Amino acid sequence: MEQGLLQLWASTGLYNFTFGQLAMIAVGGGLIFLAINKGFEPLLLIPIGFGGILANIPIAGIAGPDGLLGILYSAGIETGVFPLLIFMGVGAMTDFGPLLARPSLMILGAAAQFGIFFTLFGAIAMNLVPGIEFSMADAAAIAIIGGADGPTAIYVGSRLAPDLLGAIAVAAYSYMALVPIIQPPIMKLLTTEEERQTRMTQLRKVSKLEKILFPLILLIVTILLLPSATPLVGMLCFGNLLKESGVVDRLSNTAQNELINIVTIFLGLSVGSKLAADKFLSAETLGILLLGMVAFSIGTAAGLVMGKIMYRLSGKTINPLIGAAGVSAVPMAARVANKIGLQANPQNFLLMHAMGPNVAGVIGSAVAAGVLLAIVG
Amino acid sequence: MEQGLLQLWASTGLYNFTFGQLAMIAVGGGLIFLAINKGFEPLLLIPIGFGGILANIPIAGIAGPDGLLGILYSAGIETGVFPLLIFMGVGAMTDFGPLLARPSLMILGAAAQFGIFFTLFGAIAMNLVPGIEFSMADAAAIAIIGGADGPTAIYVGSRLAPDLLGAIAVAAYSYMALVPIIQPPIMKLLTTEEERQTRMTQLRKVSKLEKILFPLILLIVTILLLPSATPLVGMLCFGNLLKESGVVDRLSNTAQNELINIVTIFLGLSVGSKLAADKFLSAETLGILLLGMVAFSIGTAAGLVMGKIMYRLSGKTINPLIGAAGVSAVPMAARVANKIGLQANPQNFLLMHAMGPNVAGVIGSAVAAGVLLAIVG
Amino acid sequence: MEQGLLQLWASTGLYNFTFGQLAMIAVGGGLIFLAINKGFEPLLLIPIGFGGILANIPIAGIAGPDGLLGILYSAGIETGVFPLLIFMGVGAMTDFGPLLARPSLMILGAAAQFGIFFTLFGAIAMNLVPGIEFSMADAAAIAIIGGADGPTAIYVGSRLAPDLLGAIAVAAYSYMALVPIIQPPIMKLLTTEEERQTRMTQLRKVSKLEKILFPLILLIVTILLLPSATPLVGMLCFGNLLKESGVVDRLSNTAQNELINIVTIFLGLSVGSKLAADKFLSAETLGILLLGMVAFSIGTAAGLVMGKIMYRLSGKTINPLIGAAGVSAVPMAARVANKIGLQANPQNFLLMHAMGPNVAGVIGSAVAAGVLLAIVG
Amino acid sequence: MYAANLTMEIEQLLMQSLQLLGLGMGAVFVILLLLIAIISLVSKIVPEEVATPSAIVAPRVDNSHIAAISVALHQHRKNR
Amino acid sequence: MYAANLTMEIEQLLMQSLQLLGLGMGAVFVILLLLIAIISLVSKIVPEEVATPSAIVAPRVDNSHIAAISVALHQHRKNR
Amino acid sequence: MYAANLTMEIEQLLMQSLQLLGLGMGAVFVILLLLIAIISLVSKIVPEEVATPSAIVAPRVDNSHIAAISVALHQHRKNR
Ligand code: NA
Ligand code: NA
Ligand code: NA
Repeated sequence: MEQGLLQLWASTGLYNFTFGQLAMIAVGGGLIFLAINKGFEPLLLIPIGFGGILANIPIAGIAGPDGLLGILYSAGIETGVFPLLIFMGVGAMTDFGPLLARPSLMILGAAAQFGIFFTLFGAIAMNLVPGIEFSMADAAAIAIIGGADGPTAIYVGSRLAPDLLGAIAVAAYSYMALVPIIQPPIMKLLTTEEERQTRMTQLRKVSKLEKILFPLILLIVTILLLPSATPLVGMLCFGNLLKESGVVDRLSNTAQNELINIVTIFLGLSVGSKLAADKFLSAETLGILLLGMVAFSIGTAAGLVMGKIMYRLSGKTINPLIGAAGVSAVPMAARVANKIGLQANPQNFLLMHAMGPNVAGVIGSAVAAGVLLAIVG
Repeated sequence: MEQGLLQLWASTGLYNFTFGQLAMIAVGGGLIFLAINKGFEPLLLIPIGFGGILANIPIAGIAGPDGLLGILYSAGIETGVFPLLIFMGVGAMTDFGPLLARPSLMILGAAAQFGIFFTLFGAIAMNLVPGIEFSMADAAAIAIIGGADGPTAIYVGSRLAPDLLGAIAVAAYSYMALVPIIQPPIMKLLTTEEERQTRMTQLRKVSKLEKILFPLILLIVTILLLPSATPLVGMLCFGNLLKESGVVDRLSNTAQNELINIVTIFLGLSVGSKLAADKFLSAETLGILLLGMVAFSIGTAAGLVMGKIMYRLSGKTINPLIGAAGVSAVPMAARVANKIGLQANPQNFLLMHAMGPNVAGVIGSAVAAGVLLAIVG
Repeated sequence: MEQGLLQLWASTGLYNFTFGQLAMIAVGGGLIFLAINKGFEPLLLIPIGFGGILANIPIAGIAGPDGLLGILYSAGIETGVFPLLIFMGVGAMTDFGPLLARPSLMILGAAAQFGIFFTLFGAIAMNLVPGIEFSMADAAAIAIIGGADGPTAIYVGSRLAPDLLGAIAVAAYSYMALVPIIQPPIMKLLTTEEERQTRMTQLRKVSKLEKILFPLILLIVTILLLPSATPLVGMLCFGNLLKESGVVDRLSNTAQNELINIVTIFLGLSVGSKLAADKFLSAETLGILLLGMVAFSIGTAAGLVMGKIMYRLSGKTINPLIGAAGVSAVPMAARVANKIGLQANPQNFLLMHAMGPNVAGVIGSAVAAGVLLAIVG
Repeated sequence: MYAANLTMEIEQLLMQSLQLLGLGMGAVFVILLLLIAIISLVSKIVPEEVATPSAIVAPRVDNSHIAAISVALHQHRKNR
Repeated sequence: MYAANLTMEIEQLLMQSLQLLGLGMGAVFVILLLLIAIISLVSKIVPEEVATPSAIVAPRVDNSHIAAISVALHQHRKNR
Repeated sequence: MYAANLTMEIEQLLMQSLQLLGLGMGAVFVILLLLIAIISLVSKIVPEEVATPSAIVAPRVDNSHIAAISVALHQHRKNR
């Protein structure tokens, strides 16, 4: 009996906890708190936070190779299957209509990717700080946070720097949630009141055929120029074709509902399994959080600057605020542009105009991911 | 041609059947009959029964390593993934409100677990019967039938005694279906008419915040005291948090509908694959069926005795019948308590009062499973 | 910089394309065009076509062992899991009522399988053409196209001739889509105006119990006589039992909706991964397309001839047109029979009468698949 | 291999496939005919459209156990 | 092994299972009692049925980001 | 490794990342500009909002084959 009690005591959490595990469980709880109480991307941060808690339970080994999270991780993240299926669902949910109605605005979604590559530079520079050591692959994985697109960040992170994946995913989703706080000051700093008041003409109606052709065109261009981006872009296009073809609604509905929900649960838990104390509690994580913030800010600024250029070139018919939506963070960034526009002019509805650069930003960061994977990977 | 005919004949079932396989196909058919005709837990017993039939088809090898059932088994049961996902869905379906409204009744869900540990003792004692040989791990896996909770039984069974899994799962679900027959006589035997007539005061309203906090509290307590129970308890809590957080309804809905349905189909078929003749048709199976019945009866009795103690201590304000619901078998056992209560007093609605001990029983048996896994596993 | 540019250029599609890959991407696009524009079995041909495009992208390796399509293929097609789950969903969707109302018409579903075995003969004979080399296994896999049932063709193809799977699946689904074009001339050629005008008496009502018993009877007969067909037939029966039992509607609904949709997406993409240029662009593919056409035509003719025999034997109460529905291609072939019947006599509604032979054709081709797997496999 | 040999091999395969044709169509007909016989028999035994037991049991049982639920939840779920 | 040995072994196992009975029921009671204590405490701290923050935040957030969407799509989806 | 070496290595990495910045932004702009060009071209070729063929074909085809179905079943399914 005494022996049994000792065995049981030796198998308690109280007996086995390390400080790091306790801290990480607190971090997991914090993410859940932010998700529920502050509305921070709850679809991802609740599973990630909970996965982080489960991963740091002593003895249970839930994130180990035979534990549920470990199994999900190796089946879905290591292989890239989960983020690609999410991307398919995103494609099935996305209406590229606004982008097609005024394709020139895609340039804003290109400019905002500057945040990614500037951050790459910054991450390498951070090696000068003692205690931080980022390889080129690490830096590329961190930089992709600036793409402001969750599945892209997880896909690239899992390929280039699996050890940093937890921090990268947490940073990516946290900053996406923080877009309404991060972007407005930059937007107000870089634009004038007059610019922000600019009203835009209504978008033309896009025909069904154009919408069907778009995913195929996007795929072909990517195949020709950057095949390394085709896993991501391809699944986005596939999902979008399911939606726009109009003949396979049952597949499209499943892709954008049950399937993406199931994969979101699994992906979140798996990513959470990378919130293990020994990997997360380090100077690198602080660096990643800092760089992620820089990435978002620079991306926003680059989009705005390009917006200002287009404002001039277009004879003041393009509101530069929609440039900030080019970072992705769909549809949050587009909503922020809309909100700031309304503040300047209560008749100024930018939402649909901002959706074009917004979804172009998704394509832009998938392309940027392709470049990083092709050269660094 | 003749050779071909011979080859074809040599590949018929008629040519290849063994008696055991025929018997097991009859058993599978019997389970399906009970499920359809008698309403015995059809969600599990139809897939299990059908899986049992498929597993005993000669030549086809459907339960073999390259067959569908074998593949599902090794992917989902051997790894523990299926029962854990079911537990997540159960969490997303469970309303812990009644338990939170009157937490003291959880003690009834604790008492009823006595059925598990008494049966463990009984299973070891059964080794005295010639022809039966249960190791400690076997005994623990059998005992968990007394938890009256399907996924817990399958999870523990698959970890401790995979060879007995078929019999254990069949026993667990059959007795859960038989709760309306097994429990009433024990309830009437152990309680007086006066006790059964006891009406209970209405439950207080539980706030949203308490419901959100509960899964986190439950998880933390389990982590601190019994990490080996955290895979089960953790997934239950995760599912429940998805539901109660209120911000991820699409995930919660998927977890409690499509995902649990898909996993239920796969889990049932996989468990059925363990109804292979050579494992199932043995003295051990009879022993398991007998022990399962004992487990349910003892658990019910222990819950009732604790109910009677609380009846006294509470000044006759707690109806001891709800103690029987402590075995789990959600929500069947709570309904039985309600029905027997109504027989004693037509104004006596015990359903909601019994739901507290009922879901506490799920937690109790997950905890018991953790102890067994920690010490025997 | 120059080096980087070269590296990037060397990683473009433009630099790496082979002619075969370009051709196969065009083929994939062609399938998608037919699916969207002509309504050719879009649920399968859009995923297959898109998978074919993805599989032929240079460098990306999406169909390779570490790419998404390669992973899906080895997880679901190599193992047979995907087609078997589709068959379960088909079972859950199928109403065998019309077949049960007049079981004698099943004989039409048997006769139409002649298309399969005649094609087997034809495929072997095609070895006389220089440049074509079909083994017995290849021939059997090609012949099953005549079964006019997609999942059966994919299941047999993946078991017997994985290299030909792409062509076989494309042929099977294309011809199923072409049934309204292939069948009518044969139907008009082989039947007289008088025969086509034959009206049939209304079907009797089938009781619930008969519908529940049918999948079990079908399974038992298959087990006794042809166990090698039980993976396919078993899953069909399982799905149908879920539906007809009436007690597990949530499982039945999931099997025939979300689950089959998810698996259809995965199966289509995986099959598409076999549209690799080096396998598909060959004389064999042309042979397969030709043989597939022959298989459909012969199957249709055999069904019609048996229909004419039954027309005589039944005293002109059976319309021979419904014999053509025996090839499967559910429900397209039954609709075609209905349409041709209406042309001959505007009061002549054959749809429900043709559904019996139609679903019998599914069983018939699953049985034929079992024979091929037992003897050739 | 010589052309003569090749043709011989193909002839063998052709013979084999002729066999398969016989065996296969035989198996298909035997199985479907047997099914016809059994179904016809069953349809005579089964009482016509009496409400079968399952129909009565169903509404009470389905959904019942798979998890811990209280009624309130079901309403919540419908609202999704 | 002799019957005597066998019985001895079983006796040992029986002792062990008796231990497990004590440990197991102990663990179950300790954990559930601790839960009761904490829940009771929490229920006293938590203000009664004030609309919790999550309830307010929810409708704004759910579904919001998981992908690129424009409003039109949602209507389309409802029609399935 | 000496600090001097370390710094040299970092300098190399910085050069490399500067290259990547150029290449990456170049690739992003080239691809998106090409897309703009093609889309603009296509939008001029495609006739405006004529009912596209797919829209006509769709209702007839969707759902049609994936399995053996008779019409009755569809109604049943709707009732879930
Ligand atoms: Na982006
Ligand atoms: Na229990
Ligand atoms: Na067929």
